[in-house]
Amino acid sequence: MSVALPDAPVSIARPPIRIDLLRPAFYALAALLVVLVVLPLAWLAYYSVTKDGQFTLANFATLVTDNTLRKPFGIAVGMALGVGALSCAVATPLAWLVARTDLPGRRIVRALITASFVTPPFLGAIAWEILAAPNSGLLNVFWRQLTGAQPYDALVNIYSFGGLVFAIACYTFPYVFTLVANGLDRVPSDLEDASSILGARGWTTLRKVTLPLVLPAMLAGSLIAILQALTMFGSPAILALPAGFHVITTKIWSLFQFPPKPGLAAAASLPLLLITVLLLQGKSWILGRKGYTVLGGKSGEPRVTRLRGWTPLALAFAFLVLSLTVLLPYAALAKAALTRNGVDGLTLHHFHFVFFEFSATRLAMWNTFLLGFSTATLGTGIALLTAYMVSRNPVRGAHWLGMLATAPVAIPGIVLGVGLFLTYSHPQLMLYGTLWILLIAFLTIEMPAGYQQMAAAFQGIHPELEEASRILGASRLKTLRLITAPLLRTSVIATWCFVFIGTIRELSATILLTTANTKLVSVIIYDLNESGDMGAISVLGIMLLLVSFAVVILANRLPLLGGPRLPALR
Amino acid sequence: QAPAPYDATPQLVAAAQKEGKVVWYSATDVQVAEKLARAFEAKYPGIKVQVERSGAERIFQRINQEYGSKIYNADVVETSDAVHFLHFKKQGWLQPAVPADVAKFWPKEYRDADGQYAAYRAHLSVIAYNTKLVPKEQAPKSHADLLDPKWSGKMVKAHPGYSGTIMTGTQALSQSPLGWGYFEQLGKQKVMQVQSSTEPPKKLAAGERPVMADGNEYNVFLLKESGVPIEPVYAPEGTPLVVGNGAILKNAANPNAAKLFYHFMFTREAQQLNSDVGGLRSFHPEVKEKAGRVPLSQIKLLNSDPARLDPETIKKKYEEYFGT
Amino acid sequence: MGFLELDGLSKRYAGAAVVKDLTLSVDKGQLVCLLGPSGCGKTTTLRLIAGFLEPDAGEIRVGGRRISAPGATEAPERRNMSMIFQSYALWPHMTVFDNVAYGLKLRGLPKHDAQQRADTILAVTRLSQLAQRYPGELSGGQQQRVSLARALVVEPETLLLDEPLSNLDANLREEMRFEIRRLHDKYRYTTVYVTHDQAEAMTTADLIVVMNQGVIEQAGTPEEIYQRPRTEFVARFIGGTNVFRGRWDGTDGVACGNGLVLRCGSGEFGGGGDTAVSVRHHDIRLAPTRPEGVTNVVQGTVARQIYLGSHRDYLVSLADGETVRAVTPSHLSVPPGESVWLHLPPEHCRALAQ
Amino acid sequence: MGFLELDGLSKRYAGAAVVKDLTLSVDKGQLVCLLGPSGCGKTTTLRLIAGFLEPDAGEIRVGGRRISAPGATEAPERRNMSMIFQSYALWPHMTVFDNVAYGLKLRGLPKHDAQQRADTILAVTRLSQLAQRYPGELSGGQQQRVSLARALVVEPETLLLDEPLSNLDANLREEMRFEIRRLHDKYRYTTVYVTHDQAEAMTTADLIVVMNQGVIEQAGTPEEIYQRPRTEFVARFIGGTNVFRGRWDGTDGVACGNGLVLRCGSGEFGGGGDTAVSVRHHDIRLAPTRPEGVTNVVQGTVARQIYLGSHRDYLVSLADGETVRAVTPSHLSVPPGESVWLHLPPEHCRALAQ
Ligand SMILES: Nc1ncnc2c1ncn2[C@@H]1O[C@H](COP(=O)(O)OP(=O)(O)OP(=O)(O)O)[C@@H](O)[C@H]1O
Ligand SMILES: Nc1ncnc2c1ncn2[C@@H]1O[C@H](COP(=O)(O)OP(=O)(O)OP(=O)(O)O)[C@@H](O)[C@H]1O
Ligand SMILES: [Mg+2]
Ligand SMILES: [Mg+2]
Repeated sequence: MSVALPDAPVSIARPPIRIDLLRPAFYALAALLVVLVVLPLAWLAYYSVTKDGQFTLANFATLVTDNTLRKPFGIAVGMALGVGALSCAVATPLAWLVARTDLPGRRIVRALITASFVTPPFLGAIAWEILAAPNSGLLNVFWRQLTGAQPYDALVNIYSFGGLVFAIACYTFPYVFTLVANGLDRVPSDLEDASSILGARGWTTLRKVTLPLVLPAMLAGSLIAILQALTMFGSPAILALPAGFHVITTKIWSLFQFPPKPGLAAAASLPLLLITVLLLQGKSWILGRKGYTVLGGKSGEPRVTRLRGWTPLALAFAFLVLSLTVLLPYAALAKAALTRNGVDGLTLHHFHFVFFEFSATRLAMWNTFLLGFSTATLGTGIALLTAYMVSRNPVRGAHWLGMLATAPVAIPGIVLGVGLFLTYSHPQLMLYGTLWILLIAFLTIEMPAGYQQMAAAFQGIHPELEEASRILGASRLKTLRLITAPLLRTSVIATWCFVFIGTIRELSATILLTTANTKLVSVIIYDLNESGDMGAISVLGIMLLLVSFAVVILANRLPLLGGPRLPALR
Repeated sequence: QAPAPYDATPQLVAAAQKEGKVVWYSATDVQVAEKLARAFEAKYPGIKVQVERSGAERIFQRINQEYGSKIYNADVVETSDAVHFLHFKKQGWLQPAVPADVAKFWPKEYRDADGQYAAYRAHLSVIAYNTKLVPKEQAPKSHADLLDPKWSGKMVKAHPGYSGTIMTGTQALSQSPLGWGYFEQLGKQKVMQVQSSTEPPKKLAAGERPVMADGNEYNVFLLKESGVPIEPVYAPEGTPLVVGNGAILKNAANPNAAKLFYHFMFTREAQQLNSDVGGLRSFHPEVKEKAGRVPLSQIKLLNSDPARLDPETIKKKYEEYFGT
Repeated sequence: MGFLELDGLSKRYAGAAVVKDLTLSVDKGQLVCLLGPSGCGKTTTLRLIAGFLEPDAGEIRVGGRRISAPGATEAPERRNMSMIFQSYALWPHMTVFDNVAYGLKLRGLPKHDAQQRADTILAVTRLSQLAQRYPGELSGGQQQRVSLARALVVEPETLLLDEPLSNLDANLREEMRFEIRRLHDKYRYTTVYVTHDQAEAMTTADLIVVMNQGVIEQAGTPEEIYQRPRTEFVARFIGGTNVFRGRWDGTDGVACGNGLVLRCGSGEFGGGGDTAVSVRHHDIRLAPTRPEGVTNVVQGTVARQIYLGSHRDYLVSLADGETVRAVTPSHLSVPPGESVWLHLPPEHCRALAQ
Repeated sequence: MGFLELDGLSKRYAGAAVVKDLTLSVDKGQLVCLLGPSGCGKTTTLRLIAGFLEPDAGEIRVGGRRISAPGATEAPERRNMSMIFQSYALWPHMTVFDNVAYGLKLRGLPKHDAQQRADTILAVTRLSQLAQRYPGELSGGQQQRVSLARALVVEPETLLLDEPLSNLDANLREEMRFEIRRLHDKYRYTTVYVTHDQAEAMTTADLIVVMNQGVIEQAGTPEEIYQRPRTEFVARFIGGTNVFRGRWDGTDGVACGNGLVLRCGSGEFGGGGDTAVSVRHHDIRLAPTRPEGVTNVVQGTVARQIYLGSHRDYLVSLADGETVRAVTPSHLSVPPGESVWLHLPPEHCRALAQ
């Protein structure tokens, strides 16, 4: 049998090649990142070396000589590393359980972890105060009732270094979790099969093959977790001070009190930038020359490990993590939402207040989600493009974009807020008071997490899949849109959710940039916190959780973003 | 020299209505501020009050930034930190104006001699205790009582590095006969340290600590009135008074509306609202304290001089005694 | 009783049966080649044996012990097997050496021994120079050899090879084929070898299994399969053949049209009379003039002629348009368009009952 | 001047030169086969032509236009080429049909036409049944055919094939090879075809290029390469050969030890006297008794004999232990251990200057 191609009346034309948009895209992206990142950074640098318009190194001298500044640095670095290690230690096994085993209810676990992510860390810290403050903490009260221990005896004390690390890790481990779980989804089963046929037991295969292959994701996640912890203000502000120590951000914060020393604050944030660069360098040093990409298409479904007898233990572990990060804190918040301070009896007063009396709620909700959507969409696009440029290096110097995109992570939100305010409140460029400045701020703040996530995902896509498209005539950008982005589908969605959630829970920089018309939910929560309205805070927190949760689930289900029959991608 | 006092004349109202809006940077509790704004809008229809509510330090920082970059958003400003107004005045950013009520009722020490600002509100930094955890008879009665070893590990306190109220209070106490020695000894009592002056009352309400060494009086009022078992203590050594000033900004975009609103802020009606809803103290003699609150006149007050405030020394000494 | 036994094995993907009721018994130390067209289920069979897939029906036994059955499949790591994947499945984060030494480390070999053995197998597969490279830095054939080295180095009980040499050049392929057989003989593995290359199968296998659409068409020694194919499919698939259809004349002749009556030296004639006759490309003699004193001769025209170096590949059209393929030594060259005589010696004509 | 010209092309990886000073000219509409041992730089050359790699030196021209040079490499998408990757590089998130139709959509073909063309090529590659599957649900050979269909359907100006048929069985391979050639002739592509299969190269190529360690050893028509290899490497690599080393006696004889003086019908004799003689496996005649009236005869012992179906592959040891490979028709069977006579006809003995 021989089937002949029909004689085409007209032979197929060359693919229409217009101008290559890659270079323009590169320059546009570079310009955008420069605007987003370099402007506030330059402001920082400028302020750190000037005093009343004069050049000075006094700020750095103070930084080096003043022990009350040096010590918080040490503590902060220790805390951040602790958070990174704890996040990794909790997230990796959990990600594996969820992505690669038959753990019952693993989809729910995955969704709930996203929920723990929605929680603004300072809200989580407040919830943990309710739970684990040495005297009033519910857990301690419960423990005392159970054991009959003396008043003022405590089982756990959240006001301690360990407590702080724990409370922060609760809300940073989802970074590692999401990245690793997505990475695990993509490890081809062939590679694991090859190991087990040689006699490696499940555990060995996991240790020697599977986990090393998601190393880039693990490192990227830990990197974000560490840097987030390093620059986080909310949780340390609530927990560190009662514990009797400073971290660098609380110290920087006090530098803004009267008389403000923005120069010193700026100088104090620059070492954080240095730490970032070091961590990034360390990451690429660890990854080295090794490969992490396997060409897709040749192997079947990802292998699912049967837990069998281990199921109860695994369930217990998952339940423990979920309890600590989601269930208990939200139970505490729910309790606060339904009761009045110290008064017995349930009440819907707080709900009534938030939804009907508090004028700001509706506007703030609208602003928050509008900004969430636009930042997530734009931010994901920028992160995707940046990660593409960096990993495929089509234009010389593209790797600088990666540095740029990661740099904002090192700037504490409050400092960044000041920088952005100065940049965008010139009479010529008056964005202050509009949602635009918030959009810019969010894009800047969320860029590192989004970029790291996309970059880790790119490590898993073999360039030949792109080349196959280009040789057929698709330009790089078209290939990115038609081949790479769909291949990265889960990561793209995850990044979108990352940015969305990050935007919704961001506080420290935004608080400087919001005005009455551009209020956001997180800012309202903060304001309510100042006036001590725990009930209203809890109501808002729970509402935030529910809505974001719905959005995240929707994003993962949208048929547009991947039909039901799409095979497991790798 | 202070300008002549002014009233809410029909001309002023008309001019203000023409501007249609006033922007108020306020550090008052958001619920109180919003209520005040609504009351003004009800009284003078056609003028919208835009409440820009933030912490005192934020507002200070924001005005500095805005004026630094020649943005004149704010019309009226009000914070709880008296020092800020010395700074504003020095910068020449304030518009002198003396509402009739201020001229008539305000004591001299609570208004600027040049009429650039006046004490819009005040609150105290008090000792308090949880009545459920501490019987009345065992409760501390004075600052000296707090040094009793039995309160070791049972007290909560806010931080002068973060709270203007506590900064002022610390200054007042350290300049009083108690002096720095008091703080030195208090530092050995294993005090739980929190940031804002609003927090210690909350810790008391939650039962985390039975006694607070300092913190906002108005939070204590509000909690108490919502049913929380909490009681303020007015120490015989004196209670620090924290004054919150208000002022019109020179470059206000809505000068007439600003003037009208500024006038309204000091009326009996506004001041009464501050007291009822916000638990704040007022210098208006016609304001009636809610039942159960000890009137200002019966409290020994410790005043502090903002001009002599030296935050650096205070923070340094504080860190020395309390570790943070 | 064989060492490795597949018994009534079936596997379906999304409803479609891919392996159907497969029964096969392999003795210890035998090397079996699985041959069959693309997509016939070879890889699936191998993956069933390895334990990556669970059969939907039937079972697999090794040394009498049941290792796979629906719902009761032993994990791959407990089977003491080793496998080469069609996709290589090299670990991209390990160097060539680490990839190869992995299995040895798992077996707890002392470091020194492991090093030595890995070095040896790397030398055999001509990879010594590349030991410190990562798989991403190798050519396709080099990757395939790493995969081969990794599977061979551990001396498993059962060795499963899925097209292990498809990306190697002829010389290397022959060399590697030889090594596989040598190691197989030396350590007495039981080997299941999937290949597309008939020469590879013919030269290496003790037993050839021809599969088609998930079932075994025929299993036998290379000579059996080549000389006594049981079906047209096998005849066509192995070695290339011409099949003439005709009617059996009751003796040893089959009338095939074109005036050609083929006397057949072997095979079975169809009971109903319809019979096919298979004559291999290599067994047809070609001559410019009619050969004398022989039967089974027919005239045709050269339609195409391809030079293969050692041979020429002819396509000859007969009078009724049917075409015959013949491969002859290359010194005989008849240009296309010219007339030739085909001689199909009866001893090479095999009757196939339809 | 050729259509596709490689001019002094060099490429290094991490310091090591992988392609060295490659110069080659291919005419429009020619089909060139790149042949060479694993790791010799074939894929690298192809990737240079496609524009995925930038040369370190030299340049590539198409139709006289420079498309690759250090620092000035045109993007692959502007070259109107099409390529099959050794690793297939199918897009796992698209169905077979979508994979194939992708290139057509890029070219803005109307939906209906695109559908029709894709369907046709899927039929040609025997994939029609599988059009709605995802690559992960296909066998290795099926995946390779999708890759083939995807590259062929767009009718490029230049077609680059990297071992397009390595995972197909013999019949399918032949069929596909035929289709590739047919489409090539029909649309007059210029094709560069990398393969390990000599038969594939011999039957398909207009020009064969034999590479070794990054350099071209010889380029020529199939007949040239097979019959007149210029170096021992080429002789050994293409078609399999025995090389005897000896001294030229000044006429047409080379004394090779074992009392064997080989009269050579072609080739060049070494100036210094040292000469190698190449005799292909297929050209050696084997006989149980000494053949009469011929020269170039030597006696040996059968060391190994392998049945290949149509042929037998003999390894014969000579008196001094040297071994000779010979492939003979399969009807002649001499068991190992027995003595045989080898006849190496002078017309098949080719002298190679060292
Ligand atoms: N990224 C790399 N780094 C270092 N060396 C490389 C890299 N990629 C390829 N090589 C080396 O370059 C040489 C040529 O590789 P290439 O892929 O061109 O070989 P090939 O001729 O296609 O071989 P095969 O037939 O095995 O596919 C090989 O020796 C390979 O090891
Ligand atoms: N996940 C899957 N879902 C559906 N069908 C599948 C799946 N995997 C394989 N198949 C089908 O099963 C059949 C057998 O596949 P298998 O890989 O065993 O073939 P094979 O004999 O190894 O072929 P090749 O020689 O091409 O590698 C093929 O037709 C293939 O399309
Ligand atoms: Mg297969
Ligand atoms: Mg190659």
